[in-house]
Amino acid sequence: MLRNRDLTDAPEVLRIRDLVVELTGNTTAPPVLKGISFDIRRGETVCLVGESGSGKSVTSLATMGLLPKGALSVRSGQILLDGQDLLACSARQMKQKRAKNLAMIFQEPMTALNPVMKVGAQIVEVLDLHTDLSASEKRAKVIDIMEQVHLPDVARIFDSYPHQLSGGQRQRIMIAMALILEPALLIADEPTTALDVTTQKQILALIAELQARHGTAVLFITHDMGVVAEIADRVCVMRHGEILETGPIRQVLEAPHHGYTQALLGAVPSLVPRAARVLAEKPPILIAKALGKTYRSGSVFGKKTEIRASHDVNFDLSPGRTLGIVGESGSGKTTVARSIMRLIEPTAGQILLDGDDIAHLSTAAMKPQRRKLQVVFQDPFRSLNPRWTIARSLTEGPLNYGVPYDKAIAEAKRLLRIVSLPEDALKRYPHQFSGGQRQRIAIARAVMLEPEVLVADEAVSALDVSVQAQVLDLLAELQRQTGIAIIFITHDLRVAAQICDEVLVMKRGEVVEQGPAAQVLHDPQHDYTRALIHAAPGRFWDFAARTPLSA
Amino acid sequence: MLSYTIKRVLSVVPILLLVSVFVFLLLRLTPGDPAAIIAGDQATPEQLERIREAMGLNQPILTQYLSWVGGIMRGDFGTSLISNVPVLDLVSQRVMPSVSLAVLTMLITVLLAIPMGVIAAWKHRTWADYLVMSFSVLGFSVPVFLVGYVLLLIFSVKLGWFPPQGYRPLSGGLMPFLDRAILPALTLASIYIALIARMTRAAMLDVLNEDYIRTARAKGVGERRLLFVHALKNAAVPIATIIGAGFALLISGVVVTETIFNIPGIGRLTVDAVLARDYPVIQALILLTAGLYVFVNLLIDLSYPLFDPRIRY
Amino acid sequence: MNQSLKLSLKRGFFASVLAMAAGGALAETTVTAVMHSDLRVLDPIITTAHITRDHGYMIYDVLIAEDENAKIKPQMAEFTASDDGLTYTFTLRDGLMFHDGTPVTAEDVVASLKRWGARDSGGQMIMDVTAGIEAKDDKTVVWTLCAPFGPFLETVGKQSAVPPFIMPKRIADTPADTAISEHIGSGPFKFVPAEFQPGVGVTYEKFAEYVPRSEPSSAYAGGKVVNVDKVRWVTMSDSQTAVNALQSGDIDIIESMPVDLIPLLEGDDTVTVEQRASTGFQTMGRMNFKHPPFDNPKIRQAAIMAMSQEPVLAALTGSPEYYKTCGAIFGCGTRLESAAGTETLTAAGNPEGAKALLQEAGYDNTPVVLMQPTDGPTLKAQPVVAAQQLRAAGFNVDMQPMDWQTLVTRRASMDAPQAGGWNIFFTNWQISEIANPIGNVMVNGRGDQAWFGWPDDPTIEDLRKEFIDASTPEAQKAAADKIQAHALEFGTYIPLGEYNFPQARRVVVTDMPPTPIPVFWGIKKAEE
Amino acid sequence: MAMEPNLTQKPLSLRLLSLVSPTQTGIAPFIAAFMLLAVIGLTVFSPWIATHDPLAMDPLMRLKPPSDEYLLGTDGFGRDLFSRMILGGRISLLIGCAAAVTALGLGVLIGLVAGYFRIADAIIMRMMDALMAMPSILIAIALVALNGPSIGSVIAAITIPEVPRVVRLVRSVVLTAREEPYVEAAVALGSSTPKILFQHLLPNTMAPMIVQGTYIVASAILTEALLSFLGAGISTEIPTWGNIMAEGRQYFRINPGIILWPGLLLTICVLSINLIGDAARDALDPRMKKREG
Repeated sequence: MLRNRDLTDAPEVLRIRDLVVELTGNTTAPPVLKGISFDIRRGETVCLVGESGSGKSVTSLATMGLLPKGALSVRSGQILLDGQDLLACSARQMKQKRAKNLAMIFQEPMTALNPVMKVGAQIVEVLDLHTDLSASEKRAKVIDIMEQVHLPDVARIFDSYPHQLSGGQRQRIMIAMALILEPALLIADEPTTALDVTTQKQILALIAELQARHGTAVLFITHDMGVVAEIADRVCVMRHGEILETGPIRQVLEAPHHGYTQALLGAVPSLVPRAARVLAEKPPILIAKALGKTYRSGSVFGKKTEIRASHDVNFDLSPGRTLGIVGESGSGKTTVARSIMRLIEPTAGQILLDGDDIAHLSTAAMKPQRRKLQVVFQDPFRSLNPRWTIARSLTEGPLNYGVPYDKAIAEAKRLLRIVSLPEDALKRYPHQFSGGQRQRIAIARAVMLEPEVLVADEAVSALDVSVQAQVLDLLAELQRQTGIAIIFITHDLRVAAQICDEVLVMKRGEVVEQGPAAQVLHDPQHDYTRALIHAAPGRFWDFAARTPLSA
Repeated sequence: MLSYTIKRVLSVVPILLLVSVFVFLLLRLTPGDPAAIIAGDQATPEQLERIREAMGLNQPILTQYLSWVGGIMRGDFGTSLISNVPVLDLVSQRVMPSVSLAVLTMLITVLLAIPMGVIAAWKHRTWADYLVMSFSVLGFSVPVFLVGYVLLLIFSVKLGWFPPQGYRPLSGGLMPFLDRAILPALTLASIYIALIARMTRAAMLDVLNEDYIRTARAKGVGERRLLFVHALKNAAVPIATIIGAGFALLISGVVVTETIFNIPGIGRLTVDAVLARDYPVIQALILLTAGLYVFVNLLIDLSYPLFDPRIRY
Repeated sequence: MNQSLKLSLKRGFFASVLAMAAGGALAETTVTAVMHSDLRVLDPIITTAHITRDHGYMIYDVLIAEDENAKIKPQMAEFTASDDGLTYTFTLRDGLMFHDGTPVTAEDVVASLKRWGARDSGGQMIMDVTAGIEAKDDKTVVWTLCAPFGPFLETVGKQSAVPPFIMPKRIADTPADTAISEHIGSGPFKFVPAEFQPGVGVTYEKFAEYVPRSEPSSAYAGGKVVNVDKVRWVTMSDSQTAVNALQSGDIDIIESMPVDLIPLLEGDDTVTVEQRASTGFQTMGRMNFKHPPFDNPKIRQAAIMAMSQEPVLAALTGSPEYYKTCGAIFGCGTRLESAAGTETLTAAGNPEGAKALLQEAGYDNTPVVLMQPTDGPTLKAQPVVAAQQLRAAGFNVDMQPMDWQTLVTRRASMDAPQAGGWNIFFTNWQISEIANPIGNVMVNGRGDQAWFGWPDDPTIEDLRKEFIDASTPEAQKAAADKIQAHALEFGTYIPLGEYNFPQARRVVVTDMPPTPIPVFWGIKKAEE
Repeated sequence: MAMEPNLTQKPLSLRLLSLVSPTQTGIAPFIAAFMLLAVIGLTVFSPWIATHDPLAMDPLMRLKPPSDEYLLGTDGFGRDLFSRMILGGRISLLIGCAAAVTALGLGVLIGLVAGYFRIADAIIMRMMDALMAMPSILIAIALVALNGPSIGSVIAAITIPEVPRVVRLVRSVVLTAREEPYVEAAVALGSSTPKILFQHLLPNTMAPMIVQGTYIVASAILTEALLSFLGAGISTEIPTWGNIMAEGRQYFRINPGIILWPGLLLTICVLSINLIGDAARDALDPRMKKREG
């Protein structure tokens, strides 16, 4: 449910006024933050929400006094913590305030902990720096906070290195470290973005729990509207270094003033599966039978290890249909995609493409099959050769199959129009395009060969939500026009709900549930699927419709 | 850990075998003839042929190779063709000067280069950084022998602080050893310091950009602790690696330095042996230095878990 | 700066600490010398290398030896010759003992002489006419010849390149082309195996049981009295290092002092630079008679005409004080000296004449492969200067650089220059080695049996025979003159003059015998 | 969250352009380039600048101190040191460039093969390990002894020990690049292996190779000097900085200029090349570290 607390009586903890941050030594360029102002009260959570480049992380770093030296600096404004202007503090004073008065947790729990120090020691270090407790008192205090963040087997974890812990555990360590001195303000910069949804849910709950216990003011930075809906008391929507709209969570979600906020909310895909499409009776183009991939690593001396990346995957896919493969990291969904693409050779089962088993074809025998099977990858910045012009990238496939250059270029121009890019894009290089544009180019390249099947491996995960919507629309449009079959790999249930006809849910290499999207997402049979859906942030709210969803 | 160690140690074997083949082929293709060197100016062709026969230089290459490798298996590296002394004796006479020089150089280097690199990374883009980097680039750009001669000219010839040449074993006391070893070690260290300071700086810059450094700052950790506790240990693996890789540099530096300062080490022994075509000595020395290089790098590899708990064997 | 302060600074920064630590243990005297080259080969019979010969003089003794007037005198043995010149009897003197404690017997001598005779070129000539060498008893060796050999005593008593050193029979029984591995002699110094480090140094200890002859020392003859406890020869990678070491007192003697560096020692009164002996070295070039263009005598003649000694010597030595132009193939100042046929060599050369001669000989621009050693301080300069002179006369010179060891190998190749052979190279000889037609290997004209270059020259062989058969010094001189004249005309080789590097020593070292070969008996070293 | 584009994403030509912008690189590379050009100019135009024939000797005028006639004095053969020094730079630079080009050519070819074909990889890399383990200066001396001290054999001697370094670098670039989605996309588009190797992977190695190339030029010039110093260099007929200094070695105390002047010129030259290499590295690939690999 949306939070609905009245905190107007609580004292202000953080008060930011007219904060301007600029590129160091470059007064002509527009500032990175253009004079933002907001407050956080005791016990309150304020979400800064925005797409990449909106300046939300800069705000948090400026508050911590951790702006990268020589790159960014504060030009003007005030950051008042409990009434004291942090910008006026000396480096020494700031050092003393950090952890004690204000603390921060970061996005990447994998990299935010020092890999060569035991985690217990890393928490103890906070006490070393800011208290005069005895060694045993420190240890007791650390054990206590570790228990408060619900870490299991605290004694063991105390003496563990970060790499021995899971991502969720590491983020709990980070939270323990941040809150051990009970600071007045906690800044959380995308603390759950790198985590799986189930873990994300636990961490969000933990932050809320500790906030309630200690009355901490929380500045929460995220790009995910679902998370905002879960945790925020108030929301600040940012774009291009400005706060466009501020207000209590319900007000912003139900009645956004600003056009940008409205567009942002409109782009959030709904968790409600779209209506099932009419099943045209066509024979399946792609059939996977008992498909599996096991990695074996053996050494002469060490014991042989086997990693079963995927196991016993079965599905069939008809033209014009979309199959979603959904799962958290390590579920094996990408292994399945790569097996089908024959970027790797499966170790078990069959892949029937238009009737031919391609599971074990040689490179040469595979070549004629490849044009029927194309792929779009996750990372738009790496999926195009940066040294090649768009024209060269687009025509690479057709030229491989002997299509004359003129014809290939003509087709490229046609497709560029379809993906809404100007024709002169052909002469340009990938770096001259935004992420969304590149992803559209990658899609155009994939369909240049008029494939039967398109595999989209997390194809929209790296994109901002508004761009994500455009790309999803494009895929749908292409499918409508060409009748292409799509395999859509994603971790995002919202996206899956909007685009898939069938869904296949994977966990640790196994398929736990599969069926029509509406059925699987609406009425999951398997515990894991249920947990997954339950963990989807903001699942109680339909953002585009600006109304709660009835469960 | 143990099985990894065994595996790593065994992986050294094919490398050394290949080295032995390379060395052997390389030398057998050279035009020089040790028999001619032994026979001297007045030898006639028949005398040469007889000496060649007696030295086994007329056997097929494969036979010579196998008998050489077979000898090594038994711990016999052969006998110098020129001086008729067992190679192992020759080498053992010469190892200590080189090793003590190398160790002293390493000490000087590590004591100077790592703090230099750390400071340069910390004071990134300030005069301290530029100073360290300038020194480092300069260290790469000056021929080692030039450094040696300049040091010699200033500190020995002009100021008379140090003797100009020679070697005293460490067993004869630290001071006499240092008296003669300090100039060669500084010469040798010039390029090595440059290399390691540079690498330390680069590794530290990488580490200082890491999230956990930001975390530490967010905790209120002070700069000194940040640099030497949090950052340096994380930078240790690349630094250790470059110390190992730089060992090759040290070997070639030793050759030159020993020549300038007249130190009776294996560097000079090798150059002399090459110029005299003393096959068994060259073969043994290249094999031994290659073995040493591989061994040092093996040790460094195996030491990674000390610096980084993520690396486990 | 006053002298004592300078000295104390020279001792070095830490050295004073060393001196205190080592204080009092300096009873024994050691003379440390940097020799002209590094001692690597220890068998003085198998090699002709000078340094190995010098090593031989340290630890071995010889039967008979030359005194300072070039007269053969008894050393280990008294000798008598029969009137017909066919029988020589040697009687060992008393008190001779090898370093392993065994006495020297006639058996040892016979074995040593036979090994030498199998190896040395002069020895081989005697062996050709030898009927037998026998030990009559423990002390007596009888050497019988089947034909008289005029310079018999001179050859057995020669100092270079391979003198007949006497070693124990068990060692001397080693075949002449296998290196010996035990180094025991009966000479005034003992070899210290533990301190032999090829490329670093070698140590000799005074042999306390050595009984010197009673007469005073005279060149290689007379009493070899040792006045120091140890002699150490050390190798220095370059001469400047040696000069530095000499000035800092690390070493006592530099045997072959580069003339260029003498200015560094000026004004340092702890060190003196001097000529050790009156005779030095001859530097020379040798052409290959087997292959064009030098298979043509006219072209050889042109090459000789093209050259001038002075620039070669200047580049080699550096100062006129230490070289002299000299056209005599048997050396200037020797008994057989003659200057016939060397007018252009000792003057400025005659490039124009050489050009004309080349034209006349129909030189077709065949490249002259000139082997240039890149190491060895006394060998580097000659080929470079000679190449310039040959080019100036119109030769097409292909100078091929290589290290000395390669050169030594390659000059033994009789192949065509394009197939790994050669046309001309340069080397140096101690005057005593080339002072007569027997020792001087270049005047051997026996074709493939001759020295590298392989001249097939019956004329010179006849002249050599004439020399051997000559019974009076005058007749010998006459024969030698003819050889000189013939050699220069035939182009047997190109004498490029004589040089003599001085030695540098610290003044505390005194009483060095003034011999061309550096010997260490007689030397004294004062306490500092 | 979307990733920020970084410099490595731009094509090479555009990244090279940023080299000529002082705001990107600071002033050091410009000074370096200026010094390098000066040195190159001095050597290229040496026939016109030289005051004497650098090969003509006059043994009677040997080891003269600097004078109006002989700007830096004469060497042991009475040749003019200044004229030899500027001509020598030409040969040294030539050797450096030739060694770099050869090492890069061989290294890139071998490295591509090793990086892309797993079977070849094991064998090739073992051989490279063996080559790396052998002390390079000793291989170089032996190689020069093998072929005689000609320019060609000195270049070969310098090149061969550099090859494994290039191979390792290329291989690591290829190993990383072959995992890039655009390479996998090319596989999916049916591109042949040679096309992938030479059109997709090879260009990736260009930036590190340009950087590595400058370092090889620099180190080759130094190695040439070192070889001469150890007595395994090019003959004195062809002056190089290395053999001029090697010959000057024993006269160092008499006329330190014989070593110091060529040494200074060499140092300026190598320093400039290194600085330019550093700047190129920063511009082309900020994370590539010098001589790693």
